[in-house]
Amino acid sequence: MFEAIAFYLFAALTIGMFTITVMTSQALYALTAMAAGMIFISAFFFILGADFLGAIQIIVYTGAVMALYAFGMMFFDTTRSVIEKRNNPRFVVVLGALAAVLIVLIVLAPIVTTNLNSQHPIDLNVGNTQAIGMVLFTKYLVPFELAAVMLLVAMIAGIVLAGKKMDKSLTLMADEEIALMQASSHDRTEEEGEH
Amino acid sequence: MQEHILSILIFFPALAAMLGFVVHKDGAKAYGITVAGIEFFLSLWLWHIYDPMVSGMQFMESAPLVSAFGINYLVGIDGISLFIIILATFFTLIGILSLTETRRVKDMIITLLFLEMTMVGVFAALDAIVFYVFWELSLVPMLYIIGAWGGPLRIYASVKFFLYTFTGSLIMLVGMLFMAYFYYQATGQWSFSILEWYRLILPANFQMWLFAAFFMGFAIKVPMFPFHTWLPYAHGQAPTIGSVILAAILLKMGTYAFVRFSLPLFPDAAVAFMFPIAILAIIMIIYAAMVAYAQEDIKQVVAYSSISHMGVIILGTFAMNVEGISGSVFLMIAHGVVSGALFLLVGVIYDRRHTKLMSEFGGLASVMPRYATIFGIMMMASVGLPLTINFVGEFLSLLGFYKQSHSYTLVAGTAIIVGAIYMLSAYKKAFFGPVTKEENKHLKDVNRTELLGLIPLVVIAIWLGVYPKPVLEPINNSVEAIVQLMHDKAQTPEAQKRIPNLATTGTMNSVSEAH
Amino acid sequence: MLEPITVSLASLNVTTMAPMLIAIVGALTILSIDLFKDGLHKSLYVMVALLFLLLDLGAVVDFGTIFLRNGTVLGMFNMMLIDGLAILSQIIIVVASMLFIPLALTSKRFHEYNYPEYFALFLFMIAGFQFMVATDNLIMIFIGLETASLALYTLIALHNRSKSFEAAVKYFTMGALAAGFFAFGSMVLYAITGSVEINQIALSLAKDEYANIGYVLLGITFLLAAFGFKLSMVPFHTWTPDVYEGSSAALAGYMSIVPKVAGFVVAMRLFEFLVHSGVVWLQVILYIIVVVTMTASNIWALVQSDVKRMLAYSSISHAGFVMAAILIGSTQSNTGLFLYWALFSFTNLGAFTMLWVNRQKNLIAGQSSDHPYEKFSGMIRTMPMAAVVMALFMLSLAGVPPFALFWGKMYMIGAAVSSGYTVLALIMALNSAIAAYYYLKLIVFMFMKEPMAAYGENYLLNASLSLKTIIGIAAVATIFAVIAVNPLLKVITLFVYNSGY
Amino acid sequence: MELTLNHYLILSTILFCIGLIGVMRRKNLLMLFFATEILLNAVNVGMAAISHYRGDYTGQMFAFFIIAIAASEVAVGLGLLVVWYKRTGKIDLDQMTSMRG
Amino acid sequence: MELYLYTALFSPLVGSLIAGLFGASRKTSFTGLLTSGLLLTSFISSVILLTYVMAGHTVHVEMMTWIATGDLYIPFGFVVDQVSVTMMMVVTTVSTVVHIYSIGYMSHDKGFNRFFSYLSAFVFSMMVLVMSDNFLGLFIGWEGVGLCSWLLIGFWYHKESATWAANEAFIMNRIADLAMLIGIFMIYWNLGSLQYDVVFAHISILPMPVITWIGIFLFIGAMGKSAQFPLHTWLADAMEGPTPVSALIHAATMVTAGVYLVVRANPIYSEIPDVGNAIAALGAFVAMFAATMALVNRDMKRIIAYSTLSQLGYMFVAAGLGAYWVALFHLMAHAFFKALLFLGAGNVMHAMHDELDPFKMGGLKTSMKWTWILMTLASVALAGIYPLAGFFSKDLILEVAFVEQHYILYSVLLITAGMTAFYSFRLVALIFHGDKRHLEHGIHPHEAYTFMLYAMAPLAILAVISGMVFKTPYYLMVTELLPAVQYHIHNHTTFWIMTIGTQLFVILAIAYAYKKYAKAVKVDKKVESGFFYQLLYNQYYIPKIYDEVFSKPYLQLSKLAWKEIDLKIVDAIVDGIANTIYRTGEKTHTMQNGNLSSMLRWMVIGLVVLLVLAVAFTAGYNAVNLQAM
Repeated sequence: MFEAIAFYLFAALTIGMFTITVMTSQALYALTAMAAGMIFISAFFFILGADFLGAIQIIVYTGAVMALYAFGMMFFDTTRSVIEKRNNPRFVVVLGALAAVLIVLIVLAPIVTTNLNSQHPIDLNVGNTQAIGMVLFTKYLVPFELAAVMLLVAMIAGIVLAGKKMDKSLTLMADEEIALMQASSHDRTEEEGEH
Repeated sequence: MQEHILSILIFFPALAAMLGFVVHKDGAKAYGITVAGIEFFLSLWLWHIYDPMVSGMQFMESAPLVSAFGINYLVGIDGISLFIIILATFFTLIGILSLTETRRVKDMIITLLFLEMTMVGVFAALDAIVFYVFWELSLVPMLYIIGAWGGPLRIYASVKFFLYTFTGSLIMLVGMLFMAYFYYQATGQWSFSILEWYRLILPANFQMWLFAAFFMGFAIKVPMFPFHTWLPYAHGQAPTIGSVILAAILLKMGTYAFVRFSLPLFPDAAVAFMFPIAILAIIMIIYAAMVAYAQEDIKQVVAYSSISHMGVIILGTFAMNVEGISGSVFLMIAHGVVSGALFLLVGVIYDRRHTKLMSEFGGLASVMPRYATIFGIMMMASVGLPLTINFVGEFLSLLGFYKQSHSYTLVAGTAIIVGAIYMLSAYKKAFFGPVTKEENKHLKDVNRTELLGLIPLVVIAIWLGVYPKPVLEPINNSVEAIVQLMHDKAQTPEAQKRIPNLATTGTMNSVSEAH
Repeated sequence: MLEPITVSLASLNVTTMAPMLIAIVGALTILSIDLFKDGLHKSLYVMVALLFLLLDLGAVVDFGTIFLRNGTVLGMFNMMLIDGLAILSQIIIVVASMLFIPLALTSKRFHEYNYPEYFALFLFMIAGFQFMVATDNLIMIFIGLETASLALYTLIALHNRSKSFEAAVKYFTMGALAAGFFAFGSMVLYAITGSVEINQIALSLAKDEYANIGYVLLGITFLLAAFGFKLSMVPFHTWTPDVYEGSSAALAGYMSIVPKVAGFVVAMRLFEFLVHSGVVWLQVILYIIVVVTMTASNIWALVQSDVKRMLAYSSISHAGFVMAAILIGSTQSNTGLFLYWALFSFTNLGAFTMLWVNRQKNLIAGQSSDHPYEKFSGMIRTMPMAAVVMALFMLSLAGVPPFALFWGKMYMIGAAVSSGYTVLALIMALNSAIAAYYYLKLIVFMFMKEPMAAYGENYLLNASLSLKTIIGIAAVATIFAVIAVNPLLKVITLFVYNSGY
Repeated sequence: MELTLNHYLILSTILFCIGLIGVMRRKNLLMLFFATEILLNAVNVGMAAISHYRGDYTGQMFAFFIIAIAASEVAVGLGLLVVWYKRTGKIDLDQMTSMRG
Repeated sequence: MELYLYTALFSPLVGSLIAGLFGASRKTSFTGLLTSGLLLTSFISSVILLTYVMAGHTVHVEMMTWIATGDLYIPFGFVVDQVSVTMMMVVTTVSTVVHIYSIGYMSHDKGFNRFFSYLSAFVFSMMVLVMSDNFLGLFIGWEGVGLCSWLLIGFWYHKESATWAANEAFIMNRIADLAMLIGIFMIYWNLGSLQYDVVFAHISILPMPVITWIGIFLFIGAMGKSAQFPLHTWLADAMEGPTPVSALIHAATMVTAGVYLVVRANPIYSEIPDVGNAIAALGAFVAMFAATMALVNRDMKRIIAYSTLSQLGYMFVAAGLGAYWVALFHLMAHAFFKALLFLGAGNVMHAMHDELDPFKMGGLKTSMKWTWILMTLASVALAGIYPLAGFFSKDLILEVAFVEQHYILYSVLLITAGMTAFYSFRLVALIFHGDKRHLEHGIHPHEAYTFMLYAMAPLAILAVISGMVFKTPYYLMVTELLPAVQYHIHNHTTFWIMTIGTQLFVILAIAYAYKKYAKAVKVDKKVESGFFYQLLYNQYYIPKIYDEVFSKPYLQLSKLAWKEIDLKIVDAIVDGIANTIYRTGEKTHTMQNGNLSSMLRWMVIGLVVLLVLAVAFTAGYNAVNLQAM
């Protein structure tokens, strides 16, 4: 019963928050609402006994992701309300609602299955985090490593893209200009060395 | 060398073309003549060593290509393909000899040599895929020739030519793959060898579909009504050499393919489709002749006349008897010679006046008597006068089809009337009457270079009209084999009735039957 | 309490990861080199990348021999799945990458090649794709896909001009949406089967006799949308032309080949068992998608004014064509898929490289994109060899025999015919005819029009020896494909058949 | 009323569709990225729920990796936005139509 | 004898080729002499062959294979038998004369060499036609003479009317040739051979309808060449050619090829008397029909042409009634006097500077005495006055009709004989008698070269004697091959009444003609504007009808076929398909508007569409499953 109440409560909250995120014209509202929504979602994880996931959710999303977005918002100067030109706003909502209705139509049906033995059964005797660790470092070791690579890629990408070297585009410069530019920068570094 | 003569014939021009990139453009024409000459003599040598008494394939060569899928490089010739190959090499030579083009001659020569490879390849191929390869590849040089050296609408014409034929042949490709699949189902082996396919007896309903698929490819190439509209554009826009080779050789691919594929592979379907196709052929004959009559451009007249003549060839092919098929094969060669010559002739005045409109001419007979004479001879050959090359073919084709249907032949026979109408009226417009245009008064008669190309054609047109035996005999032997094969494979009673059995009757003689 | 898990190293088959690890190590090596000394010439990185890719290829080929001896190898808790498909696709991925990476050695300088990170990301991307194909775990596929995609977005953006940013952003955003689709689809399948491994899912579904058909279709729908995006199926294709146009020709060519082959392998794993299990819906939908993709993109390609965009649409069409293999689902068709893609790689490599060597830095007046048709006008006069080679690639793409793609097309249509998809075979054939028009259009411009003086000096400026070598390789491969077809067919059939496809 | 898996799935669906609406609706790229986050979060709820009701850790694993992916996407996406913004001074996607047709 | 055969056959060809080599160069009388000499050689060889044949032999050679495929075997085979040798004699005689005559006639023409080349080529074709031993060989000659006829009618190609007439002749002949080809096809597929001997030996075993059709088709072929109604219009127009051509081709030889065919194929026609009767009826009709047109015509050559047509009608009557030898006999006699008539007309034309209207001539007998004599002689022969050739051959046909009890035919032919006499002498009277009307036009006529007159002399002699002298030996010879039927009216009284009556009738007609035209020419306006006069003068409006009914609609239809059907339907459909595809692309590629938002929407739309389909399918699937339960 408690679960049900909690479910409905948080469901309403997340839906509300995310709706605000999607519908508001204030970027700041949107960001805040999303952060709140993320936290509410972690509540589901706790309800469902996925403690580790809940923790991760709060740390990663509200910690890292939101910080990034907040930084982005400041950088892009979108704290004021954004004027978005829209065509057919109703169409979008109808399409989304239609998708929802269609999926719900299917999802309403109970899942009939005879295949109940799971690959990694949840053992209630073991703490969630520990159990996750067991699975993560055996079966999902490779994805884990790959995820590390992915994060490395993302890091490199972020650094490279936001780096200063992107300010001047060699692609658009004629070869002579590039040569000139490089010569001058070379001079400058040498000067710096002298100092 | 004798064992590999066909491969040499096919790939020698291509190799020479590649080497031709090195040749300086001043020497390009001479180089082209040399290569085409060697190729022509090789093909003549092929004729020399060909045994006309053997009805089957000769000089067969085989090499695995994609053996996993049953594709082999398989070439060989019989009496049917031999002469078309010689015709192809001959016309390449003639074409290069009488080349008057001055723009980018080297490109032209190289293109022509590649084209020669594909032409020889098509007629020598005995593997469906190899056939298809050459068949499609032949479009490319032709596309370039029309598109780069053609008239004002050249791009439209060349692209239309390419796309139209390409579309048809893709449908044909599907048919070929189907055929191979049936073969696979029947034998557990993939094979694209035509000779292997010959052994396969398909149920009649499959034959229908496959026949239709192949028909699309062939009919567009021929071109049969109503798929013919690319041809006038292609001819109208192409430079002289392009038209010559297109008319003389490329169109023959379609009719040749009917004889090589459609008839022996699908005898029942061929018989079932005989009359619809005959109707199309008759429409081609009469309708194209009428359209030719209405033309203002002399080249278009010749172009439409090609369609009309191809109608007769188709009719002969679908006569399903030795007379008709031999006749149609012979007519392929005949039409090649004659229409090739006519296009060369049109090129002669085009070079002088840069127009092909008949209204621009008139009275040329007095200004250019030799030209008029040669044109006249070729026109009469085209009209099918006895003792010219066309007559033998036309006569045999119509004779053959008469066995199948009296009334159809009667209608189709109007070919000789309507043919005369458009040809004579065109000749009259261009050559007869007073010289009205000032520019025409001092036109030069055919010069030596042009004669070099034209005289051999005149000689052939008459020689083979008077004495067709050296060509007709090998054709006959091979055609007899095909007809017998068709008879043996025929399943429907209709087909058995329509396709004569050569093995029992030996010499047909209804006189003795009647006794 | 959990018992400690003891795993013997031998049973892990760590070597199954060797190819990917080589690529990752290569990337790290490049980063390290940069750490020690920056400002080194790009050729160094190209060669280092090439070396590692060579090792990578060696490892893959080695697995190939192992596969032929012992069959499918599983490793790392069954996370890695090295079957025939994985090996074949990895070979294509690595070989294509090896051929594309030297395209960095242009004579002009472009922004991205100034970054050692570019080459590192390139190798990471390859590793990502390799992981993606060498597993049947949806999680793994997802991460591999994302690794590769994120790297790819960056590579596009690194070209550093507004069009490439635009392309990257578009690609990224749509990719994010597709990632959502993938996740949701996986979730639905997981909900009904309790597994995220494709063969488990298949078993489970079969066991339940597809009782939850609604869920199954829901899951497939989302996955179809996700892979429709990756494989640029209509209507999920909209990114393709823009991204191709925005990125450098070299990268565009790469994108037309490698990500798609990875996508195809996953799609084969995901959808073929469903097709075979008689999910009629999927058959119908795939049929429609294949036909619409082929036809619509062909039709759109007709009206393009930029060659690169045209090639983008054409590659959509080719992808649609190949997608038919998954619909047909026979060994022959799957073999055809790999054959087609292997041949397509070389031809497309050639075509895009030809664009790449003609790349000018700044557009002239009246030019709105990098490679308008007019640019190639009269090329036969100014650069005959280049024109002939380009024409060769166009003809091959159009499926004119005996050039490379013809054999692929023929085999694919043959596969359709053999499985009774006659109408499909006809549609495939007719589409080739439509496609021929736009390939011809370029040939028409090159061979039948007068050169345009304005473009005169911009031809081939970007060419370098290595680029010409690549073009040479592509041209030779395209012309003499016929020799390679038989051995390719034999090997591919062996691999595909022994993987149970 | 007992909570079932279906409840969670429906919730997940609704959240996902909100995300879809956002993706379709947003013209500001930054805010569009918010919507993509919603998509992935919606799936995560479902994953965790299935994991719970199935008694299987795989779902949690999946959700875990999805979070990782989401994080990476943010990094790359923001990187792209930064260069785009630096070049044009805008992050409105209606301005981003130089390629079409 | 083979040597003579080949000499007779090929010497014209050799002459033609040699003359042809000089075709484009300036006049050299050498070509004329050479070809004439070679023709003389041919003539002599024919004479030798004639004696050989008269001795009861025939020559049959097979030179070489021509077409052989399947069961078809057609050689170049030549046969010299009683029929062909007769034809050979006619052909070589007339052509030799015409050749020699032409040396003078064409002496001022630019195309002198070309003319002789064509003329000899014609003779060669004609020889092939008559000497061939099979139907296809005959067809070679058949078309060959058609070609030469085309060349010679259109000899003055700068004249529009000449080229038009040439084309008309060729095309009309082609129509008939088609029928002939069909006939040949029928023979081949029914009998397996085209050799005369084989065909004729086995023809009787065929079913009646088949023989009938063969006969009909072959005869249609003959109708074209012999210009029988309704394919007759070309002959009158063919007079555009040089006059020697008219003499040789359009009077003596080529146009009689049709008769020759029927005679040659007599075993076929003997089997089908009904067809024979039809032929005879048509022949009689044409005889009268042509004669009526000749009555009023104002063109000298056309009058003679119609007379030729009329006489061909006579021949067909004979042939149709089975009197093959009579037909052949008339053919021979007619060749001589009609050629003579034409050559005389040629002299007149030369003298009158190519004026053809006899009403503008008159009184020429003073200045052209010999021509006058020769033409009068020919006209007398044509009219059938005893003892000239015409009497023996033409009256014989009348007798045939009478004996065979075809009285209608007989009376038609009889009336026609009167008309023939009338128009022949109308012509003679107008040209040679009366006032010298030509002086008004400033023309001073002169006699032709003497050697031309000498050249005509043999014809004149033959026109006089051939009937009387040749009849019996000819009969004896030719009936070896042809049915030997003697057409004698057994009742002597009837015979004499008929003979004398006919003679009187003819003489009356001649007298009337002289009376009406020999002195002064009165033009009776009223008669001339009358319906019948106009009808006849306009050749029964047939050329006009043909023009309106066939030529013009054909051209219009052709233009329609090209401009409306070919370009606007057939081609437009093809282009339409291509354009539709292209335009679809143009219309729909705006879907790719470059806006990320709509790209995303497209993705979602795709998803939703798939979802709809999925839900629908699920619902359907469940419904089906429920029912199954």
